[in-house]
Amino acid sequence: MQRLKARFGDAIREASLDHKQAIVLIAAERLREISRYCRDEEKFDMLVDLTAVDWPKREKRFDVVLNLYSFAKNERLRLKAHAGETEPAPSVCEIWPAANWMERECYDMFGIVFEGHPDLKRILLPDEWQGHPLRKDYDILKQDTDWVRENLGIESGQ
Amino acid sequence: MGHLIPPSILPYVLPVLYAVVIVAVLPLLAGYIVLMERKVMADMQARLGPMRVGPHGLLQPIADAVKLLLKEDIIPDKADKLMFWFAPLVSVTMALLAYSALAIGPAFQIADLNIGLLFILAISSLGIYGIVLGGWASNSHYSLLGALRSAAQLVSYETAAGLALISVLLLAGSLSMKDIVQAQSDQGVWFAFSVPFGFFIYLVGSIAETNRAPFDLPEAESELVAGYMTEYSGFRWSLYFLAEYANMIIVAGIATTLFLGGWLRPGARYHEHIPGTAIEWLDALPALLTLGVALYSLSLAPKQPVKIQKIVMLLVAALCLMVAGVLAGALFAPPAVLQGIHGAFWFMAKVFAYIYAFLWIRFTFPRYRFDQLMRLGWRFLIPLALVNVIGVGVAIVLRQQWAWGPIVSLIPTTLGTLGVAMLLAKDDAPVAEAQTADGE
Amino acid sequence: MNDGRTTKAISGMDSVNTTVLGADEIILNMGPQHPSTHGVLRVKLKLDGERVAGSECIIGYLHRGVEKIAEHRSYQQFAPYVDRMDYVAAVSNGLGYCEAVEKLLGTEAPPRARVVRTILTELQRIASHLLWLGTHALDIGALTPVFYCFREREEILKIFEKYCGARLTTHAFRIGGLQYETYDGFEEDTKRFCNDFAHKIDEYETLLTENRIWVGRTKGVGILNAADAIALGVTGPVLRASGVQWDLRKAQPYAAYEQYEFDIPTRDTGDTYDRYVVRMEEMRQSRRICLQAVENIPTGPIMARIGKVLKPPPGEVYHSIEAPKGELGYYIVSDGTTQPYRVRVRPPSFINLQAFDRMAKGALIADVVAIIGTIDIVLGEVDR
Amino acid sequence: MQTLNQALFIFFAVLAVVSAILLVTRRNIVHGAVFLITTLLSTAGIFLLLEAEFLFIVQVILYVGGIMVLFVFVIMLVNLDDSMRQVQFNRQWFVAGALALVLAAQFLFAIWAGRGALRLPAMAGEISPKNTEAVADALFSHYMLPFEIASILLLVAMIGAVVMAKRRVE
Repeated sequence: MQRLKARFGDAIREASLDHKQAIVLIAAERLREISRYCRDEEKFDMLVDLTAVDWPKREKRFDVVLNLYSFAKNERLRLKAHAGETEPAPSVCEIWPAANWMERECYDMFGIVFEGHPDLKRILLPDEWQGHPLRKDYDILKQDTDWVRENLGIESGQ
Repeated sequence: MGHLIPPSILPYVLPVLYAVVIVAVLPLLAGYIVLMERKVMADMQARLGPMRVGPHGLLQPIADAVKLLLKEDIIPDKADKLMFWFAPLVSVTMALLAYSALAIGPAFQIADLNIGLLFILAISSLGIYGIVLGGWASNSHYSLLGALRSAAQLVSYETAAGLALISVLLLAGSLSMKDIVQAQSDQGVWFAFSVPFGFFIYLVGSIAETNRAPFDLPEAESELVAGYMTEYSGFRWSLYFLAEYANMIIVAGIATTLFLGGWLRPGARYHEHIPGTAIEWLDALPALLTLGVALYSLSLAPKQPVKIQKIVMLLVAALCLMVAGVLAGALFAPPAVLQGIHGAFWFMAKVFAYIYAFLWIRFTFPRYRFDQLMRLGWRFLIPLALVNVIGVGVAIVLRQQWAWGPIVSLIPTTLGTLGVAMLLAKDDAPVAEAQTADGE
Repeated sequence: MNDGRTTKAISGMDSVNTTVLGADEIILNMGPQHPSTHGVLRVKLKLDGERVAGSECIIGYLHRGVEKIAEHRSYQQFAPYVDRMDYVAAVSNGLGYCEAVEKLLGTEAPPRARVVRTILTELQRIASHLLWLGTHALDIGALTPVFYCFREREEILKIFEKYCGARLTTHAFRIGGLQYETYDGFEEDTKRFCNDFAHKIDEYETLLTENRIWVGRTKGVGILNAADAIALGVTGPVLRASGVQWDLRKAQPYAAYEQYEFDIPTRDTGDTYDRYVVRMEEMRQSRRICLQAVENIPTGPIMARIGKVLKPPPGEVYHSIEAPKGELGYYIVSDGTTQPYRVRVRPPSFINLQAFDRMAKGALIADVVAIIGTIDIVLGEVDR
Repeated sequence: MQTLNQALFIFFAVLAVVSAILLVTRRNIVHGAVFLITTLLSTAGIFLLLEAEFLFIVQVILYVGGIMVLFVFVIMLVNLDDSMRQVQFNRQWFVAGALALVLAAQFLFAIWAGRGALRLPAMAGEISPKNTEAVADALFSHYMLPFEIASILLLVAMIGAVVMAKRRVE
């Protein structure tokens, strides 16, 4: 982590250890550059997981979380970047092709637009579905009632 | 009886009678082969198979037949009505027609054509139309693909099977089924042993020809759902089903006549007599076998859970006893009658053994991919069959020119064919060889 | 319930154009109700004659929104949901989740609980591989192996049933350890199973490994080299078959794996045949682990001392285990309340399925079925 | 025996003519193909009546089993939907009719001229010896040369097919 701080200085907002796991908060704009650095120099050659966490109270509400793993050093690293509701987050598809479906899922569930993604469309829900379920303000009982009525012909899914 | 029927159609009475018997017995036989298949499959897979309908599922075929008759017979709307109705008919008629030349027993043959074998080959090659037209008529993409694939498969494997038969004809010298069996009894050896490669190629070719086991790609469930039969249902589907099983029995019949000595008793030369009587041990075998089956079913009867099943089991036991009685009675009848009845028994026994081999292969081997199937057919089987024909030809020349013994002349040629087979196998399946080379 | 997807499927279905085998491609729809797509996966294949020109997997038919539900359940209440994701390997799902929460709480399960957990997880791995082998062979046309595999799988499920009452979605573990003490015949049953399982595997091997047609159908089909595998994030037997010697049970041991020695089978060409061999070898290794573990199950408590109500300190943790399909990870964020703030599950089948498009390119239709089988996906986990 | 043979002969003849007519008039090409097959089969039937069973077999295997399968294959592979919709009978209908009449006139004249020889020959004693041997002997003795030429021709055709197929694959 020290090497990362030395290399990128201001872009690294904070670096902490939680439950003995390295977490590095970085600026969203430099995400692509830092991930390329991690993959090439730091040998984190596998993107294990890419997901998002919704903190509605913060102005940049979404945390885009990347879990990396390095075969050589048998170590894990977690990159976190803040992303707002409207402005798109940079996509890491060219660095790790694994991110393709994971980013599509984040878009489907949270509505985070990943610019630079080859074909960003919903992966789990039907394409015409309105709303992003995993957002905190999306009530658990809520459903895209008009889509349900139009396609399934029943009043409501519940 | 002669005077009852006007002389002009007397020669036609017996064949017509036989034909009626065969057409009546065939659906039943096909049904029971299905039952046999399911029971054998179950046995190989550590389970029981159909047990519920009748004792040990013996009435299952009848239940299947009734079900098929009652099932709704759907015709897809844009389908070509005429062809849709016509295609399964073609399949079934061709399958049944081929029985006319089959010699079940020395006496039991509808028409002893002097080109019997060729006739059966011609008729069964017409069966392709049933499949191709069926695929086209049901107007669905899947069935058309299935139909084209099965047509290509049939055409290519028929050549291989045909060449294998030719190699046997060289030895038999005649096309009529009866003469072929006669030749085998004269030479005292079944052609399966004198032309092993012919038998192997024919076995593989016949499996492919009836779309079974490793070659059942046209109706490979996983890709094309059910091939050309997808759109058929109810009785129309059962026609295809009947045609397939009839084809299987014909192919088994041809193999038995040509390779396994038709109705000849195994060990035809072995004339050991039961002390004090004129009956040979082997002649008594059929009677003893059926007697054993009868006793076994008798012993099972009381153990059947349901009363009705007890009765059915007793019926089965009675039936077997009757057959055993007939077979035993034949022992004391003049030799012609003895050969007639026992011939039929041995023929059916060999046919069922051949079909058992079909089933066995079906449950152990996965399915070939279409291109592998074609590659095997064209690059391995047909060249091997050609070499085999040449081999047998050379053997005959050796026997006639230098008067080598029938067996001695065949051994070098068979070894030669074996060498060629190894060569062909080497380059034919580079994939598999490469694996074993670097594998464990 | 007529799921919305089917109406979309019918309306959106590209009509199979009438040029029968004409020059232009045909769009062939496989699924969602296709006999060999292991559940409700729909694959849109662009065919050029017999060859697959392009493919697109359409998933989501089994999406139940597990992660959303997690945010409205307490930690213990969410445990049964975890079994429903990869319903073929429910026990290892449970292990992953319980260990992740234990890490969050900073506690450790007692040694006896960890050993019993290891035995049950390894038995579940064998059961999952058996189900994979059966259905995979059935897709390729071998009708018999499926019944042999299910006969053995039945034995394992009996052990689960005796231990925790359920066969498939067992909910066998609790956060902090185990709920039930092992029933008294547990060691004998496992030992009996492992002993006669050895020659059962040889039985499958004789049926398939040397089988010329099986080799012909699987050799060189769906090749995935090591670089692609790592780039695509593929894990588990699929990765090991491509030549990467990596297994979480060795790299980052959890439960009680560090006490046992077993080796990690790998092959190098990364085709369907290699994945078959790797999984068969893995079954043997799991059997070895079970035998070693059953020898000395430590005595002692089976439940760590954690309160009835779990209130983990705010923070986040990512914990992953080696599930039969690959690396199954749990990223749990807690905000100090009794309910997790966010639970993200890293599903191995979902990410392995991503490699399908690359494997299927240029394959024949018959191979598509084999490739779907060899990735060993379970739709419950893919859709969550 | 006599009446049955004649009955069969008439049946086959009528079948051949009817299916030939149907063959030409069908719009649906697959129906046409099936009627062509029935025509060929009925001619094969007539061969059988003349105890030329080898010819019967060759006709069945070669024509119906081989060539017609190729026909049906090609019909399936080529997309026929649009060709079926075109109008079948266009303006040449006239010219074709005239030509047919001329041809019919010639046939009638030939039959009328040779009517003397048209008596049904008495059945040739017992059934002729094995027809196959007769054909085989003739083939390999008197007509050895044409037989060889024909086989070479076939060989060339086969090689040609293989070469064409090979080029298309690359």
